[in-house]
Amino acid sequence: MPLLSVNNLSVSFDTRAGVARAVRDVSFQIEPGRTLGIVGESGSGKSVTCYSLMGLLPQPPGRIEAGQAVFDGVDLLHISRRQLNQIRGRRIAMVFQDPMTSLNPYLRVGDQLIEPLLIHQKITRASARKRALDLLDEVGIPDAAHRIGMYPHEFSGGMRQRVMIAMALITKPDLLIADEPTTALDVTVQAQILELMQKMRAELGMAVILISHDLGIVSGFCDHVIVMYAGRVMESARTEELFYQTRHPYTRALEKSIPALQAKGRELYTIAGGPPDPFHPLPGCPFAPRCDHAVDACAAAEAAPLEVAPDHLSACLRVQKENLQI
Amino acid sequence: MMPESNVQTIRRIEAEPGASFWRDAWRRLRKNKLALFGLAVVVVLSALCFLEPLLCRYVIGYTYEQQDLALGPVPPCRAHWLGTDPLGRDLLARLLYGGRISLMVGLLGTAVSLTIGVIYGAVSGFVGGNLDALLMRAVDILYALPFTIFVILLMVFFGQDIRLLFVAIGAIEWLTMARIVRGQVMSLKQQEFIEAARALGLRPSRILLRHIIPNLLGPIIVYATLTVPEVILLESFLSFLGLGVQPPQSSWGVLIKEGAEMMEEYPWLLTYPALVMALTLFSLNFLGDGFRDALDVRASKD
Amino acid sequence: MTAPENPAAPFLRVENLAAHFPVERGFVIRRRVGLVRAVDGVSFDLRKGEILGLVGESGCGKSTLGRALLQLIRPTAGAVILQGRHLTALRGALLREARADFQMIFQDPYASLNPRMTVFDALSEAIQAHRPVPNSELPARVTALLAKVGLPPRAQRGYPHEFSGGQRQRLAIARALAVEPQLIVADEPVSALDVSIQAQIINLLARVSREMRLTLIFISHDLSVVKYISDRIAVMYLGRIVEIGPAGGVFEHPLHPYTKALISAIPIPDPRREALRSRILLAGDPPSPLQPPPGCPFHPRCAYAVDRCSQIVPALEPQADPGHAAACIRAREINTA
Amino acid sequence: MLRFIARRLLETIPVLFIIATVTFFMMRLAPGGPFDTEKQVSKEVRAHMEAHYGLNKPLFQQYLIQMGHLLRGDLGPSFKYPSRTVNEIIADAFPVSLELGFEALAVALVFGLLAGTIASFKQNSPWDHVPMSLAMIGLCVPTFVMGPLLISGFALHLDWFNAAGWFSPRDRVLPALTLGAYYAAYIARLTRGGLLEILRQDFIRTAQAKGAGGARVLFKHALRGGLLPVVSFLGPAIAGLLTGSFVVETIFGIPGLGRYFVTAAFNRDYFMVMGSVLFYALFVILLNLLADIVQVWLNPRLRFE
Repeated sequence: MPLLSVNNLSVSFDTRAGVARAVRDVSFQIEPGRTLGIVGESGSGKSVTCYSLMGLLPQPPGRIEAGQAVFDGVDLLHISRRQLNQIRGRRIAMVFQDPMTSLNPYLRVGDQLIEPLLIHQKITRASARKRALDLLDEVGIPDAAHRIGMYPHEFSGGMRQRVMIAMALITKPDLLIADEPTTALDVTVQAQILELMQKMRAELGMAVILISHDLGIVSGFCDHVIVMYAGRVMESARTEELFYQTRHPYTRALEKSIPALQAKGRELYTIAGGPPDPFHPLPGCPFAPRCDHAVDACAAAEAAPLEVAPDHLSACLRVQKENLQI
Repeated sequence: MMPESNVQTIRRIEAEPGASFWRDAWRRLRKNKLALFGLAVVVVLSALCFLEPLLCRYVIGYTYEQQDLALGPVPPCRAHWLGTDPLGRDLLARLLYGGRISLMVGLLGTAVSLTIGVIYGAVSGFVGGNLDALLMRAVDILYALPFTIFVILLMVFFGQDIRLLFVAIGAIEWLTMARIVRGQVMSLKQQEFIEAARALGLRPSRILLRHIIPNLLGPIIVYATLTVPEVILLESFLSFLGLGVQPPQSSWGVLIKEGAEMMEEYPWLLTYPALVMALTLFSLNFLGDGFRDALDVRASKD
Repeated sequence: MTAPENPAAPFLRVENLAAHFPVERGFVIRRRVGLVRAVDGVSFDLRKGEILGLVGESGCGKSTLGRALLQLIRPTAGAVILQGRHLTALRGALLREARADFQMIFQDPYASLNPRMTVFDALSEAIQAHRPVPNSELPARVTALLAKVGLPPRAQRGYPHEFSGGQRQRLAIARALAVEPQLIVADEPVSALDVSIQAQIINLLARVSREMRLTLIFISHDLSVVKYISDRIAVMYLGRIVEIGPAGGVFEHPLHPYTKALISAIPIPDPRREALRSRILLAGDPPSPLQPPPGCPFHPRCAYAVDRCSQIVPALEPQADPGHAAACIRAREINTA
Repeated sequence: MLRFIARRLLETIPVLFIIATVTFFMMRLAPGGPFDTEKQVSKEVRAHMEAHYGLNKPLFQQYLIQMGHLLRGDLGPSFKYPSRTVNEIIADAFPVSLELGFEALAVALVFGLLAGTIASFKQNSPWDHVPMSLAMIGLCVPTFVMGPLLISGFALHLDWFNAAGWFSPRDRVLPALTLGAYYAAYIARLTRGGLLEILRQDFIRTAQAKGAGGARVLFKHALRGGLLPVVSFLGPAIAGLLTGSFVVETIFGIPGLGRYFVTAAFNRDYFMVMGSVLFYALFVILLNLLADIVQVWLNPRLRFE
């Protein structure tokens, strides 16, 4: 039984320029203790999806149009704020992209760290503090007893992200959602943080949803990967299968355009054009205008993601109908 | 709270193709009903007040100083729409005339503070370094001065000259303007497009004129709009103390002061001037807030 | 305007360049509480048409170096000599004139264009800055520039906010090209862009620098981006160059322990290789440039550090392969083992 | 922190010195003198009075003498009330202004903070629009309109309060409301703006993700940063409130400092004017310092300056 099952989620933003359909008909599941990667470029709807689950979507302008997100028997999208507050921070925790702005600059690190415990458990401050110290030690913050009384601005970016992770894990949640947790960090620090997340995941046995724009990061971290584009799921498969038996032209194009993999001297592979306008979506596959394999049918009707191999979904019409090899 | 990328996409797309910054701002302002209401009131009232000599002559039939001691104070009636004061002067004519003075004081006082503040702030921010530290410290110290007291002293000791009033008001209000402009210049200076202009080898004067000042206009307009009501209020305060405009000239402050003294016997003498002035201040404030939103100026007034 | 080309002298020579910033506190009586050595003794040469990738993590001084090269920040010490001309000695109008030869492309495509100027105005300004043309020629020149960076002629009527990040970066490139420079410093020009757009911009930069024989210094925090476009790569750490060499050499056979760590930290989109490779995990964060550690600035995080490393500041010394230098006293030892 | 306070206190000395100097010369160089307004005083009497107060000495000498007195904390005699010194007048009148100021401050804080907080939490709803429109009215209706209106309504028509006077506790209500209304309006706007700014920060989202409820988000996470603009406004505002409002004291006939000051200015009561100016300036400076200290206490990022 999946820990979290998201079904047909659609989210729109009502703006002055019109309605932007940020997430369209997105479904996925995650089993307890597993890792799921959601990959996509900016504007692909990957973050909006997770914010909707956590009830963190500003509404308005955001609006959840349809869908369910069943977590352990309750639909996160249709419960009261009070019920939601008992789940978030206790059973589902979140780590955000920018550690520089995600910690409250006015409060001591220690007070922020133990807050989830104070909210969700009957616990004295002293024992909460002790838990916090242990955890800080575990996430690799030296001299924790001293640092716990400091303010966020006295920490470096990497250290702050360690604090964020400790804060998310202090209640031993069942699910951790990490929204681009390393994007704002340097490569060497990114490696440390990813390593730390791996370690903590193994120790606590929680499930993780890792949102990233970087295929490289999810390839080393996740069991299963979902590729999103223009608010829709393009492809979804186990990690190895996604990389070695790619069944969607967009995934392939994304892989090919990563500079790290390309040989020097030749022109870099590029995907022509830019992402579609979310206010005026064209009919058909959103990737069709940029796709090397597109045919007339692609621009005519949009294909829903279908299983093209066991546990492998692709939203490409030609893969579904003609078993196109990419 | 929206993910950054979405905000950017939406911002980008919200702008109509080919729309300049100002047209875009105007479009946003047009959607703000309160601001539009404010704009309309300000325009209509200013027009009425500045056309006061003509209106008095052809429509109202009385001038602001024309007395009719035999008539005395009458409540609003057909001949005198807003009534008259104990000297038999038509309140509407006086209100329009007073409005002309009040608005003029507001505009000129703001202009004075704008001139000093923008130059001071721009120099401080643009030159930076030690000069900036010195100039801003001076502003800090000036902030500690009891300015209202100084204005009162100035008016008491040097006579109630309306020109002095502009100077005094401008001298108070420029401090905040200078701080705002300096802050904007400092943040603009760190923007990459200013660095790009320097890298192009453009002269500092050109950078100032073409790149910095156009980007300063938004905040300046917003703050200037919000300064006008403050100046009007200050003038009326001085008039209330008997230090502002001197009779037979009048301003809204003078009318309100007179009205307040006779509020029991002749309530209309307080009600109408107070209403008109409050409405004006109201409109200017709404307009300023509207500009702030339309021009996307984040810096708050303080 | 340009000095006669002397085949012996390099196109660009940087000698011992330093940019230090005092940290001051207090008013009236200012006292210096520290000195940030953002760039601290950097030297290298570039040939005409060469592309140098400058890599390092945030705070290593790479952007400051880029700006100091172009005199947008006046260096504290050292010299920048472009075609025999000492840029560091130029002042005022002379320096402004000299800017015709070198330009910069900035990181943030949302901040590097004046929001109040149309594309046409911005590009015209750049064209007219040094080599004025009659106004009647401007439309054609602007259209040609736009074409060069892959934008349609109608783009000239637009304002920056109407363009996407990638398109803005193209506009910034067009503005830099408008003055017909010989040297361009591009400071993280793709780090704010999506992967699929990054490749477009890198290709564009590579193409125009080849076509126009531009010398390009490409600054990035991402070694893999730099590897592709550069002839040579220089790696910076805490204000100094710790390794410099041919792009392939630096990437395939890094000599400095820091470079090794940087390369090993790049995530690879290939689950099997990713699972197999061993990461060099560095301890801690980069130290503050306000209080750099004594000796080799990298030694507190270095797996190979020995006692001597905290005493000797290593010089950038040539190593086995030609043109490949590293600033590590144990470079030979750790790379032969 | 202590050094910061010490430095700021030291800075007060030159500022007060400059204020005193400017005030002195502005009064003396202006045409007219303290005894001009009296009914035709004979020349001899006038000369006698001027000699009595030392006004016949050379100007610069007078300046030095007065500065010397000021240094000793002696503000000098009052021309208008020859039986009392300026020190005594201030000692008598200040407590009245102080009390009124505190009452008005309480009005301003209670209404302002409440309205601003509610408005920011219910942005763009009637809970936002109604209090904010009221605040705008508060800003646009000057005290000298507000005062008479309140008197007319609550004292004359309803007869709940007295129109003027300062005797019973009931006499405090209308002046405190009149004086506090403007500040309440300003504080409401500042609170709303400050909180809205903070509520869109990322760390608020973090707090929500932890499962913190609305009250916790507000009190623990948002209020501290959101109140910073209010605190910096409160410094000079409190100084203004406590040292007396000319208008309110005049309208309600309250024997506070503000009225003394205005009459002193009109009468060219040199020593009284100087005394009030310095007293007020000292207050402004000290309260600004206090506001800065509170800001540093609220905002740990400033502590390392």
